Amino acid sequence: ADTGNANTSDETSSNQENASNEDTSKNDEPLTVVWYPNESGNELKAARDALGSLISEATGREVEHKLTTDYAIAIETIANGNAQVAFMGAQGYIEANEKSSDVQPLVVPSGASGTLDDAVYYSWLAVPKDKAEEYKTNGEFDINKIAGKRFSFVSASSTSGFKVPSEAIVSHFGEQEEYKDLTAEDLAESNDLFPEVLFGDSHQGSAVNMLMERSDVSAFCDTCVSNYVELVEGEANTPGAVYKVKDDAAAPFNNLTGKEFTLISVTPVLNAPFVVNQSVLSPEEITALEEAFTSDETANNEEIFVPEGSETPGLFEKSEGGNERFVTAEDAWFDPIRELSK
Amino acid sequence: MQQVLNKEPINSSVEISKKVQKGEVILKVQDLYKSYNRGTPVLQDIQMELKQGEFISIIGPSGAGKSTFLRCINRMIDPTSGSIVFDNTEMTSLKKADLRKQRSKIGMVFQHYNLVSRLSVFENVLHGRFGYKSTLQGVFSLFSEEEKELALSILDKLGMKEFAYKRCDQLSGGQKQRVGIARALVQQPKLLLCDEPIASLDPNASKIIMDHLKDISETMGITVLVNLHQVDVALKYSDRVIGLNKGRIVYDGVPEKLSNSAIRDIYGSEIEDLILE
Amino acid sequence: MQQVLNKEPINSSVEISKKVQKGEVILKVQDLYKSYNRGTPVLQDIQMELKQGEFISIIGPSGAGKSTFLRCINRMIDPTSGSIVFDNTEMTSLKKADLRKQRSKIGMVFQHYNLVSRLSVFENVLHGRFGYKSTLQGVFSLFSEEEKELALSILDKLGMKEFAYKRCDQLSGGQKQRVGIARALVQQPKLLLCDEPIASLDPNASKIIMDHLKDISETMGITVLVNLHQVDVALKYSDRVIGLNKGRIVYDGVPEKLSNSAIRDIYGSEIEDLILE
Amino acid sequence: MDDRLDIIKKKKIQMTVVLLIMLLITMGTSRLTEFNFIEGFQSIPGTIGWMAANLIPGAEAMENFSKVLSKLWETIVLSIISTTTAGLFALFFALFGSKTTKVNGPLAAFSRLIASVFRNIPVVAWALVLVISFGHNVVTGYFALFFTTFGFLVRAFIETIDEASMESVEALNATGATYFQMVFRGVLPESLPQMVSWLFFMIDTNIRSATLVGLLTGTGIGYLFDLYYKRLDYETVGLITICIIVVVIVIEFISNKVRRLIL
Amino acid sequence: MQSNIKIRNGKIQIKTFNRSNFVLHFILSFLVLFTIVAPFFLEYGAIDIQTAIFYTLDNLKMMFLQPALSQVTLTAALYQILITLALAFLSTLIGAVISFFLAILSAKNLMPSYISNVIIAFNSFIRAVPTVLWVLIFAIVAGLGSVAAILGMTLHTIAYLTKAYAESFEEIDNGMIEALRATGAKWWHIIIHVVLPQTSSYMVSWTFLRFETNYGVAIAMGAAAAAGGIGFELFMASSFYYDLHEVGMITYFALIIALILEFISIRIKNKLIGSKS
Ligand SMILES: Nc1ncnc2c1ncn2[C@@H]1O[C@H](COP(=O)(O)OP(=O)(O)OP(=O)(O)O)[C@@H](O)[C@H]1O
Ligand SMILES: Nc1ncnc2c1ncn2[C@@H]1O[C@H](COP(=O)(O)OP(=O)(O)OP(=O)(O)O)[C@@H](O)[C@H]1O
Ligand SMILES: [Mg+2]
Ligand SMILES: [Mg+2]
Repeated sequence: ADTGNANTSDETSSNQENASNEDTSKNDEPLTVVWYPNESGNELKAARDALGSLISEATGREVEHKLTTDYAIAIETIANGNAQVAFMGAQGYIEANEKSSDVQPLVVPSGASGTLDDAVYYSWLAVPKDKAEEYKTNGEFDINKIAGKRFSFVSASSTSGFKVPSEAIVSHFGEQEEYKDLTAEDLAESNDLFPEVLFGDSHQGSAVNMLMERSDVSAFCDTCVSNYVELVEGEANTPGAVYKVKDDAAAPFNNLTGKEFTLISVTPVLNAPFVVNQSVLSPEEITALEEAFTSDETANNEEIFVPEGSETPGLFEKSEGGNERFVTAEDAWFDPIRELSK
Repeated sequence: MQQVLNKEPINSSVEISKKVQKGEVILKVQDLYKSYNRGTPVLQDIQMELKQGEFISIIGPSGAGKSTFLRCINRMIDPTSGSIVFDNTEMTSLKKADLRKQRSKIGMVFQHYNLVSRLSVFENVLHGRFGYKSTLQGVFSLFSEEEKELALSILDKLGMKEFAYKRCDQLSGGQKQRVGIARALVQQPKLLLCDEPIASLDPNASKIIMDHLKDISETMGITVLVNLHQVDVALKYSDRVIGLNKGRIVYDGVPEKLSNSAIRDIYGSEIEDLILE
Repeated sequence: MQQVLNKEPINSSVEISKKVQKGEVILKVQDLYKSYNRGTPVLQDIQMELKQGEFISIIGPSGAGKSTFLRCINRMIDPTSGSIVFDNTEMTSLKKADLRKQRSKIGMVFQHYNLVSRLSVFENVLHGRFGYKSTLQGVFSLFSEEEKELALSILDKLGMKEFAYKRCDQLSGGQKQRVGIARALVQQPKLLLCDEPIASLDPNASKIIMDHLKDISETMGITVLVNLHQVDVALKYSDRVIGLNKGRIVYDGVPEKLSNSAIRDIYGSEIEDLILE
Repeated sequence: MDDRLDIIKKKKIQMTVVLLIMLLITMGTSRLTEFNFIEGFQSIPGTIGWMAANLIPGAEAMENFSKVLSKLWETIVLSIISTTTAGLFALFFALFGSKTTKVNGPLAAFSRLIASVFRNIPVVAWALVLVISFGHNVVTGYFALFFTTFGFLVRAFIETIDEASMESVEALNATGATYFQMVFRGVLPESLPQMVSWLFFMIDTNIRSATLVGLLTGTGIGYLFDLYYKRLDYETVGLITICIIVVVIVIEFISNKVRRLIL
Repeated sequence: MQSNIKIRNGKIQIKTFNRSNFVLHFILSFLVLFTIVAPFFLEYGAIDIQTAIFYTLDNLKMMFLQPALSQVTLTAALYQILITLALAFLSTLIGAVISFFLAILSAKNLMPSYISNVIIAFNSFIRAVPTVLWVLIFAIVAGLGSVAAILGMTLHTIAYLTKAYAESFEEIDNGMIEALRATGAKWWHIIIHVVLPQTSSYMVSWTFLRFETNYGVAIAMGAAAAAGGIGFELFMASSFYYDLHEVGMITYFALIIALILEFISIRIKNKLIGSKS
């Protein structure tokens, strides 16, 4: 962070002339970055630090990382300006943005194409393999069949483990007379559609619910369980794909090795953005941040975009021959998710 | 009569012969030593024989070992060495069940009464019968009518019958002490141990209690062994006085022969300490 | 000498004249009534005059109002009506600060000693000086050397100097009571109120305490007012005996004139109640 | 004056040393955690403002009222049954652990240790073990509450027994009573009122900690709290909190009344 | 049998109706009945008890028989524990100081009851608001970090300790307070010189118990408020990696800390109580 300071000192001092708001006086103060629990693991420290020095170089301010285990606290913190930068799920961004329109997306990690088009991951609905046939009509997987089953979500604040699947389910069943009053909120508890609703508290937990047959159908996301399962049949991230729990899977899958499950529905979910609070950063700082994030140098930084197959875990992965990088995103890009909450 | 009291645990119509001859040795203590936590001995070389129906007082300065001695007798604490033969049974080697049985024949009256304060007088007195009961009978308070009548007649004798249903925390000190005595008597013991039974009572109540104890030993033939602080009381009531100092018996004889120099022996330098000017 | 004690709160070298003439009225009680919670009066129509250096005992059955009376004098409880003039000041109308000042001139000795058991003898005695201290001085235990010497000299006089650093929970009853007296004396009071100071002591300790109290009134000219249960003790020590029954004064005079019939008046039917058989 | 060090001075020196040490630890720990006292106390007025602005339930939140009530009921039931059952077990461990009623030393040390272990295993750990096995279920909530309650009640009961029963235990032993006679007729009558008072205290505590436990095990009011908290629906969170406050105050009131009646 | 003895069905009653026992039995029967009946009104969903128990045991085995650190190094873990301890210490300390003053205000023997009722209600309010919510509120107002965590925990500490302290204050023998009032001592003198020394051992014991609890709370709250500490590792290990071995290890650390605290607490307490027992 110190060298970063030296490099950008000229820039920051010239900024002060232009930025005639109260922020100028704050420029020496440390800049706070809030991380969600998902990205707070120790093995990601190197990745966080790499991003931290990136931010610090861009703004000339020291960076303090705040790792919280509580989503609500993270959202409130960025929304009321106690933090300047945050990395949060799309759903979290929507909520922070609703609380304060000063919160705006900065960049989003792209897909392999290097654009926003495939900046997504996937939310699955999975059932045990031996029961998969029950969810088919005429050989095709049919979401209508989940009516009357025991259902497991991740947690009420999860984008891919609750928001996306519940909205998908409601919009599907809402067209039927029987369920027309059903709302996504109702799905959080036993309801007309699901006699029993469980929460796994984590994606792993939700998967375990299904594998232990406490639930018939579980929702969870692809990346969250990728360490524990492997594809054995079909094409990844498509309905009908069969996954098996790896033989050396760690807890909580350690007693479930070899069990197989089938995807009956797959929904893409928008990638998580880095967001800034504009009221506590000067426009110059934001521009500098944007430039730093989207630069080629960052895209090639192996601590940030870890090459596929590498031993060191990272926040983002670069697939073979892929062009993953940070790309700027507008607030409007998140509208599909925002629609879900309405 | 005496036999009835001793052999039969229950004797509801408590008829009492007016005078029981003193004779048979009921307690024999030999070479008793006691030290706490391997420290200096609190009791040393105690030899003692108590006869049936005797009234004996133990006097001695604070810390002399009076309470310790009483507690050794019914094994509330274990003596370090020596022999205690009560009612022809060696106490020191007894195992649990047998010890319980022996204990039920030894009543104990405490300085602080040690009543279960939230229970009624009646219930507290009946606790004295536990030694004769199976666990379940005791736990569910299954007492026979005879036992209840025995308890009532003892309460009556101590002038406490009208308080039978009163909770013990509502009694005065003297009344509580009488409940304590009743509890010990309902055991129909052969030996009654009293640890400073009048220490916290006013002179009137003290007199009542001492009179009762004396009466018990005389009319029921129960041996009564009392720890006392008040020399004058000891002299007045006892058949025999035992003086204890630093864990040793320094006097054992009739009260009439207890000279001033013997008292000085018992209380040692303590007397000067107590009366400072 | 007498003036030094009264006017000057500190008089380190405690020289004491051997005999103080009794004279000046120090406490004058008129038409005192007290009832708790608007119930029946506990004290009725009390008239009393105490002179400097007098030794007065109040006797009476339990519940007669002895403690209540003592507590009214230093306003530990508020009388319902009547006047109490102590040291030329009407006590009943005093406000907080003035009341504290008056209280510091009245020592009180309690039946249960009421010492702070976790603190040393010395500290407990010095508590008697709080009445002369500001809040901060008291909170930080800022006592002058004179005060400490005064406390030590009083402890010395009561034969307790060697225990000065001992914690109060390690003392015997008689010793505790002497600490209680020392605490009251270190206030350099004009009046000493003692509520059953010997009720829980053995005869030896009782004698020592009563001797001390008597000595204090004789040599230091302090008026001593003692509640007692023991008639014989009252007769032996007092210049004057006051008999209380059901809240009324039924006797007020020298002990020599207290006849058996007067005692019956004081204790009423209670005597029969107390001695049950 | 005495040549020994004045006891008052000695105590003052002791106090000063203790205070200095505390001050040092305080400074050390606030450095370590970057805690700032002034900042801390300055933030207090703000919290009151925030609560007033956000936690007062409006009409929308009130729509959830019936849901809240039904979950509240579940929480109350869980708290009570976990407390009573834990109390039953705690009673026996406390009997074995208490100085006055212990059977032997090793057993006493063992039951105290067990209690301490149950008290101090983090709720998170309990919840984790149980949630993996039992899933989100009232049974999970029940066990999580049961274990912590048990740990605490053993300690509370031990102190109650030690305090209340020394003398009656002695007296009953002297009459030749058996262990259980002594316990049921001597110890229990003496300490039961205080124990009941502890039970009430724990019911009350469990209802409050049900938010934490529920949040981890997905049961009772804590589940709802978590649900609305994670949705940032603070008004409903406020409604839930108010419900808990009301229940806690009612229980405290009952417990005080009962205490006065039975003690 | 005589008049006051109650006989029902030919049997002598050993106790009569009394309200406190009636209420006690009523409450206990209610709780027992409730415990038996209420579970039938809960919804359970499906649990396979057999597998559930198998999994529980298996998980416990992993936790306690095979503890290991995998994500964190031992030094890092110890450092984080130190931070958690520091958080717990600060919130206990601040809480204890504030509680002391609040407890004085809420002790019924030191303050009028309307003041104490206000404080008690205030406490109930604080306690009923979940700690997470307090931490959230402070995090919003004061920002992420130790301030939010410590203040959030302090509030519950205050609520708890105020109650505990106040109850020990209420147990102080009123006589001691009275004795000091009688010397003319000020209110603060009484607090510092009676209340503090008499209750310090209880206060130490309660405070350490709370310290122990706070350590547990600090694990969760330190992590939530981004103040760091071992809770972060625990959170990651439990809900992110499902690493039961690591959870087990961290749990062992928590247990060791608790045992050390209990040990220190007993040492200090014994020192304060003194050489009495
Ligand atoms: N449980 C114990 N552990 C260690 N020492 C003890 C114990 N009980 C008593 N002592 C010591 O044994 C000695 C005798 O005590 P004991 O209680 O028998 O005296 P005592 O004659 O009854 O005195 P008092 O008249 O004061 O009741 C004392 O020095 C006492 O300190
Ligand atoms: N705080 C109180 N509230 C109501 N009544 C009280 C209170 N204190 C004492 N009494 C009643 O006042 C009467 C006199 O009590 P007091 O304590 O003055 O008697 P006493 O002469 O000191 O008796 P004892 O010799 O037993 O100490 C008693 O009937 C008592 O019940
Ligand atoms: Mg003794
Ligand atoms: Mg009185």
